Amino acid sequence: MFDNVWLIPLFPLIGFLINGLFGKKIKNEAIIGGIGTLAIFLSFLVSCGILMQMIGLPPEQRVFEKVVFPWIHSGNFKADMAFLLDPLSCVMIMVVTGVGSLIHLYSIGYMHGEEGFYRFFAYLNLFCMSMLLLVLGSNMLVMFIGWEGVGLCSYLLIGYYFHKKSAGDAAKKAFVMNRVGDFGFLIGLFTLFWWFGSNHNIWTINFVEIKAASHLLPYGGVVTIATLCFFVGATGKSAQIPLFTWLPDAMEGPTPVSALIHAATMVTAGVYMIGRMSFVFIKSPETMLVIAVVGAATAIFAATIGTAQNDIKRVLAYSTVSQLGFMFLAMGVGAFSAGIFHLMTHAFFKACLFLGSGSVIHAMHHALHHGHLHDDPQDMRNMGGLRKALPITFLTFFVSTIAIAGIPGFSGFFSKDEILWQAFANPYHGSVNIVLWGTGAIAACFTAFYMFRLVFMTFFGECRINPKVKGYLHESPLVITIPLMVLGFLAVVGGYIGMPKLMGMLPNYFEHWLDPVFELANEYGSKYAHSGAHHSHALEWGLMGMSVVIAVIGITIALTMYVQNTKLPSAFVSAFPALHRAVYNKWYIDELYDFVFVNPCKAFGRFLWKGFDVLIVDGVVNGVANVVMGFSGIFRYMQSGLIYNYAWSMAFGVVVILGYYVFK
Amino acid sequence: MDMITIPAVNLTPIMPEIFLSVMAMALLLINVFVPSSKKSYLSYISFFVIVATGFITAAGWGGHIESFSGSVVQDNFATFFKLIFLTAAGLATLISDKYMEREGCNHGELYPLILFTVVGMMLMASGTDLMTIFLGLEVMSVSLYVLAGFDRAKSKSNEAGLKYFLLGAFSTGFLLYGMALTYGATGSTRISVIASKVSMMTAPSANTMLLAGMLLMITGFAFKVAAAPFHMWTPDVYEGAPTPMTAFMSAGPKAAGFAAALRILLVSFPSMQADWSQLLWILAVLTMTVGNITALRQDNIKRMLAYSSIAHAGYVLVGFAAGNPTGTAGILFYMLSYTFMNIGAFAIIILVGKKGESNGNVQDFAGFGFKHPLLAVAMTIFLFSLAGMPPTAGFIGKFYLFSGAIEKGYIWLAIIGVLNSAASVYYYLRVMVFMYMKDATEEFDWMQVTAPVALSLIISVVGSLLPGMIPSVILQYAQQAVKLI
Amino acid sequence: MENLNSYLIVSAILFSIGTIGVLSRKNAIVIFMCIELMLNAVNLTFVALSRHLGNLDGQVFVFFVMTVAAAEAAVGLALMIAFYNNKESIDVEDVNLMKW
Amino acid sequence: MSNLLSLTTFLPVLGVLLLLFIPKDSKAVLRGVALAVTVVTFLVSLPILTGFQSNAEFQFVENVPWIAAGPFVMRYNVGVDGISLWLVILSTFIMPLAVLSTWTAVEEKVKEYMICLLLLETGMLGAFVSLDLFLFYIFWEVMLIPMYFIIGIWGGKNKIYAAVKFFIYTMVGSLLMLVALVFLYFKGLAAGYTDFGLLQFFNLHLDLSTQIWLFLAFALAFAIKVPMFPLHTWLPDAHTEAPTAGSVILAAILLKMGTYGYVRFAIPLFPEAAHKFAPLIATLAVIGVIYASLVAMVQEDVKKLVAYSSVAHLGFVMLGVFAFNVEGITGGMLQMLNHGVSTGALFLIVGFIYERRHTRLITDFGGLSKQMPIFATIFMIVTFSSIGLPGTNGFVGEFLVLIGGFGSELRWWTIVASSGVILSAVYMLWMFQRVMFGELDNPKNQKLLDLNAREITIMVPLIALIFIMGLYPNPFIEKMDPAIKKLVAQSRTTTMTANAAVPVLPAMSVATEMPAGHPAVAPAADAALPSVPVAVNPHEAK
Repeated sequence: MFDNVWLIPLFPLIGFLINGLFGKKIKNEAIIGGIGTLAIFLSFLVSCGILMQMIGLPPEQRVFEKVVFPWIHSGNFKADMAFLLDPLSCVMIMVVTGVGSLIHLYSIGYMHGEEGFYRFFAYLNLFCMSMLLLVLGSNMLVMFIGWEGVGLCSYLLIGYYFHKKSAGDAAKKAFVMNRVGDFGFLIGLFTLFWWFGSNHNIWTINFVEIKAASHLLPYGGVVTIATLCFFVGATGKSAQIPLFTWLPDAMEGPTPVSALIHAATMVTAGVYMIGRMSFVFIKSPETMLVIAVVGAATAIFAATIGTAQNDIKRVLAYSTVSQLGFMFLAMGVGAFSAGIFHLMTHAFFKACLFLGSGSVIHAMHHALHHGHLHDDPQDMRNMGGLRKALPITFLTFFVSTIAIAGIPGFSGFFSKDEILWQAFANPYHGSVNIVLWGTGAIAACFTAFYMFRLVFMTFFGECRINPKVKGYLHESPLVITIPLMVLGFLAVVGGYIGMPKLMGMLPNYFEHWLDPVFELANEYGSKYAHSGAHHSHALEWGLMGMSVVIAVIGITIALTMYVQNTKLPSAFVSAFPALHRAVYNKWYIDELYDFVFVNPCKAFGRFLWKGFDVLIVDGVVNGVANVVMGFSGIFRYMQSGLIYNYAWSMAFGVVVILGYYVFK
Repeated sequence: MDMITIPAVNLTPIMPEIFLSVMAMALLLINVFVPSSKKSYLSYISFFVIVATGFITAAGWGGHIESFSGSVVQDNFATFFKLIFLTAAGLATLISDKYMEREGCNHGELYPLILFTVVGMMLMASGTDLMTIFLGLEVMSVSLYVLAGFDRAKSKSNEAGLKYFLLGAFSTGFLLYGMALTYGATGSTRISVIASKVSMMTAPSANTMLLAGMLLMITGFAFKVAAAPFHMWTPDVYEGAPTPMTAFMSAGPKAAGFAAALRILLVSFPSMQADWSQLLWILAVLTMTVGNITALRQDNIKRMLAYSSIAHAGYVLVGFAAGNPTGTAGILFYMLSYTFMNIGAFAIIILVGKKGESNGNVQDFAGFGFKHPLLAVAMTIFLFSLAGMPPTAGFIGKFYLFSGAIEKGYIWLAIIGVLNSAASVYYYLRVMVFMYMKDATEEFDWMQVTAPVALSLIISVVGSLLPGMIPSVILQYAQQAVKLI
Repeated sequence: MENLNSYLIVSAILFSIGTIGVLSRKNAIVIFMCIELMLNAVNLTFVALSRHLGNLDGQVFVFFVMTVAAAEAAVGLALMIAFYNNKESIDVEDVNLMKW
Repeated sequence: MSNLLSLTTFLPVLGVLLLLFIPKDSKAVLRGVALAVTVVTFLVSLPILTGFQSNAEFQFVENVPWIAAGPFVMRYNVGVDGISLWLVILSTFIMPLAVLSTWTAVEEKVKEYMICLLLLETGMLGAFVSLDLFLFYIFWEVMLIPMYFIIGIWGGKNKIYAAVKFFIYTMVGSLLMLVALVFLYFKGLAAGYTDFGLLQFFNLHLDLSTQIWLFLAFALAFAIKVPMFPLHTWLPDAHTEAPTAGSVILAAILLKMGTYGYVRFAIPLFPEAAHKFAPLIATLAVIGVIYASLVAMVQEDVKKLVAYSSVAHLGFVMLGVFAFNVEGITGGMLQMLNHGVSTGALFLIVGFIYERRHTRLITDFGGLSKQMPIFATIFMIVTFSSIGLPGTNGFVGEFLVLIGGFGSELRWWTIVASSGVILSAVYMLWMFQRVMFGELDNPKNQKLLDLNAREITIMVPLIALIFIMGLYPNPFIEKMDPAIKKLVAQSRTTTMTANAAVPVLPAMSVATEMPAGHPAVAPAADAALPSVPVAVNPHEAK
């Protein structure tokens, strides 16, 4: 089975080629959607087979590399098109193909009747292929193909409604910001490559080989530089501070795209990458701290913005940014498996949430369409009380909301709580830990608040949709609801494979599963971890309880504000207008970036062009020509046409020549 | 009274001169009997005379015969130059008659005068005595004064003749004074004797009389080859003279001037090379720069080519300043190819021009390229050759000239030379811009391409292209020619 | 030697006078006469040198120069006449059609 | 066949002779013949590729006497190695596409146009295969003439200015190179060499100051051609005014002359000087990358934008070449090919819409995706190739350039240049968005037709190459690898101190040891925690 790993990205590629090249001719949506879904589902089956086989192997043998063909060999540099299978990539391919299959299925219903239906599925398959390359790549460069490939697909899918200017802008913004990250990734890659090469004559970018040689890496120093560069890459891809602003804008894409790319898979690539190179990252305490701080900051920062958004998808987008912050926090505190665990549970519940919101939008859109109204189908202020019209959607949505809010028994609780605990108890960051934990906890509170705010505004209360079309609201078709149900189910139970040891009901399968991957990192980490940082179980229980309390507080506030006393929000707004405006406008980060980077860049470009290139550089060139031409004019008028002037010139010449030579 | 014994004179070295002179005089006589509408026949005859002279001249290749007590020599150097003069004269003859007919001054005297000019030039090339050289120079000049003012009904032509005459005579004064001083310093006018005298001097440069003599001679020749600052007559005379004569003047006499100067300086004053090289270095730079830069702003294409011809004299001076076999062989090669390309270009100008020398501006070439593609291609080749673009003869010529300078160590001279050459591209391109890139403003009402003109164009095209692609043969001849002096 | 120098100096002065005449006079014929003066100055030099050096080359040269000067005069005057026909002037200020 | 190279080089000239006999009004025949000639040339050039052995030697060498006069001996000496091989193939490959692109774009003076194109092809091929310095120079100059006419006759509004500027600008540089070339020859002559044969000059040991002067002269000529900042201003003009085929050839092949010149001549002939000037050239290259990207960003004319992007791309090439290691030079070479394919394709694309709309202003477009889906797809692929998306050709070259540059002395330059990766995405995507995305609100655009079969035929080979070179570049690299290794060896002469060894990344070896005395980390004696500002560990505190 392992040998067939190349099939996993191949199926979506085939799907992409078929739909991309012939989709326009096929026209039949069922066939197109079928091909697309089948392609990724086949990959899922192969992935399952691989998972089974890997489970059957003893942990230390769970590494397999498959070279498909040589790619770039030049000088010392060597990169093959090769895939790496280990427990980590297994988790990732399961998530990608599993969630991917469901979302493909969902899309058949959701995208029904859209112009360019084939295009959508082609892109979606292409995305899956790239994502699978990313997670399967056995060296940094194959990973980088996937890395940029998902960026490309994200670009294509965000810009799917290309006739909308906002979609085009968002697509471009996403790609460019990702590129900023890629820049970091490349520099990191170069640094590692040349460090190993020039210091130890190990010329490699292969993960397995780097891992084998990682004991040569120093703590800090060059590793800090390299890992910080890689981390810049991760912030771009995973929408962390400071490169997060593209993700909310990316909601311009169709909702399944948001679910697949901007919630479940692509945006987690940064987390995955850190996990993949945990043995390098852990060698730089500075970088670990930076990651943790950035993660925590992003978590709370995005959460605050999420509280004031009215667009259902934007709330989810900020929620995603915030949750990604949690994952980075986990990575930064050395809780790699917890981070990956949260990545997985987040994939379940956030995909479910997005798809649920899609279902809502779908229903709203249909209803509004029937009434020929131009209200925004995504604005929660137009919704309310939808739980009756959309029972399945509501149920799955609600379950996922509970999961993300961190209510015990649901998947999100296990993963998030683990992260918070590690943030508190990790042996790396000393006194910063308390800050990290506090920030995380407050962010969790905000999470619970805005998620329940979302649920309340959408599904509870009075129906604020134009009464004319109220009757047209109805539940989405099965093809949409089935994925919702599956994901909702996973959002509930997905957490049990990684239950904390503390609870003791089940072994933490997930952590054990990933042990071979992160073992080395933990070993390196222990070199500089503070000894004696043992915490009692009581403390752990206490903190766990505290996080539950925090979640409940958030929910309660939401309940108060949006169900019981619906006047409160507007009262709050009028009480703190500036604060609300700032939060509502995302703390003016976009404006800040425009002001600091985009506009100066354009202005500078314009100056360089008109003021420098044309005026000075070209001016010098033309100036030389003009000076010569000017001389031409002067010389020309010396030619007066008068004989005695000519004779003078000759006589002058003779006198000067004679004078110079005879009297020199 | 004692009998004056006339020494046995070997006439072989001046066979071409004799033949030409005789034929020229015969032509003068024939002219009397040719009705004015049939003057073309004279041009045909003179062309054949020139071709025949060419054969006579070429037959002397390889030999080295001195005659007239060593005041005339037949050597490869002279032969090579004589062939250049004959080429120039031949091509000029071919393009003359239709033009003269158009301008209404097809007087039969033109052709004998051309032939006499050639005789003068030949004497300059083969003269080994200052006297012979002076005589040749004057024969050439006097004929040229007439040729320049040949269209005597036209003021411009008159002016050209008068200017050329007054300034030419003026420069002759300097040349002569130079010769006189040289004679005074060395006691002889024979080049070989001067050479041996000079070589015996310990510090020839310190001999003021000799030095001044040499410098004055250089200025005299500088006038003939139109080197700055003795160039100022050139544009005016070239513009005013009948176009075929301009073509002829720009090639032949210039070559003759170089021939004489080369022989005198290389044979007589090798030990003073440091001095004359330095002077020529400066003259070359001045000449190239003034010629090229002034040409940039010319609209009258004849005048433009006049400035261009000044610039070309500058390029040749680069090779001259180097004074080594590479450079001097380059001069020979260059003068030959320059003859082809320049006369070719003037032939096209004649074709485009209208009666009374109108239509002679660059702008009048607008649309020429696609109206008369073949002629335009020919013109393009001439212009690229003048600009020194490979694979034309002009490139190889310039290559050898500049290489000579580089070999000699005059890197800066070569650099100034190539920069000049880059600047010159502008005005050659300008003609092509009008030919190909602008649409015709009016119909071309122009001279028919007669057989002689066509022949001259074909010869010129071949002469501008072939030596550029397979230059070895001519270059080897040129090498042999300069080896002997 | 003393002797020769005075001849040479005289001829140089004559040459200079001729040159200055060419430069300063405006009448074409006068200019031409000045040129003739220059040529004659050269002739004087030749003769003096020939005498001093004791060979005849210089004197022979003088004959040539005189001949040539005559030829030049013929051609030159003819050109001036032609010019005069058109312009009714032989002032070199009027020789100004072609310039720049 | 021993004279394969000559055949390839001069086949287009034979084609010109053929064209001369075709009346100028039978345009279809003229086009057909021109296309046939270029296709045949391409086919003839393929055996060069297949017969090429992967070693560092020059192959298919022809060496016959040509000129011998005075001190000079010039020979007709041609051959290819791994470096020129691909450029030859690229040239023969691009030409049929260029001819095809003129099918309907050029309606006037077709005959002359085709003649110019074919002459140009001979010039370019000749320059790539020449192993004789003089021969190279001849071809190098000859190229100018047809290009001058192509721009000047069939160009846009400001064609004359552009054509003359192109010609004279290039001429200035190349004439100075000529002086250097002759000077070099005399140096060789003194060392006992007998002709202009390039290879022997590689062994000529010149003193540093001579090398510097000669290098500067060569470098100037090539830098103008590349073009490098600040000698680039002829390029936007030439590109904007040139007709499509002209732009394509200019971008795809002619500009490579400059970079090729560095690789083939300037560096191996004057290695020490090249090393000495590497920082300067790298600086200019990096400025070129950033500067051209910024300027490209604000262009209003699509073609001008692509022209500036060329400057940026070639900046990468130069950076790679001056890294003096195998990775960098390989990257530079690949980037040359990539640029030929991608930018050539971009100019074709611009040509397609220009032909339809007779405007190139970005503001005149918008929303074309809707009307022209095939065009949109192709445009997008090419755009991403130009950006250097992994999987497309652009990436491989750019990546190798950067990794090579990073490993050389030019590390900081490389880091700065890497940011060009971001900028290229900005300007290309912004342009793409404004042209292809958005509402299709200009009524003139609503009637646009999608690409026709001919246009698709032109683009398909390019698109295929984009992916082939992106996904499986190894065959390309393998052929050039030995030659590049040799070049690297040549560029490291024994007297050289500058590049004695690959610079070592600072290991910061102290970091493995403990900065002792820090209160927070004192308990963990063997751990490294150099700079985390930790005051008191809360766990210990409690």
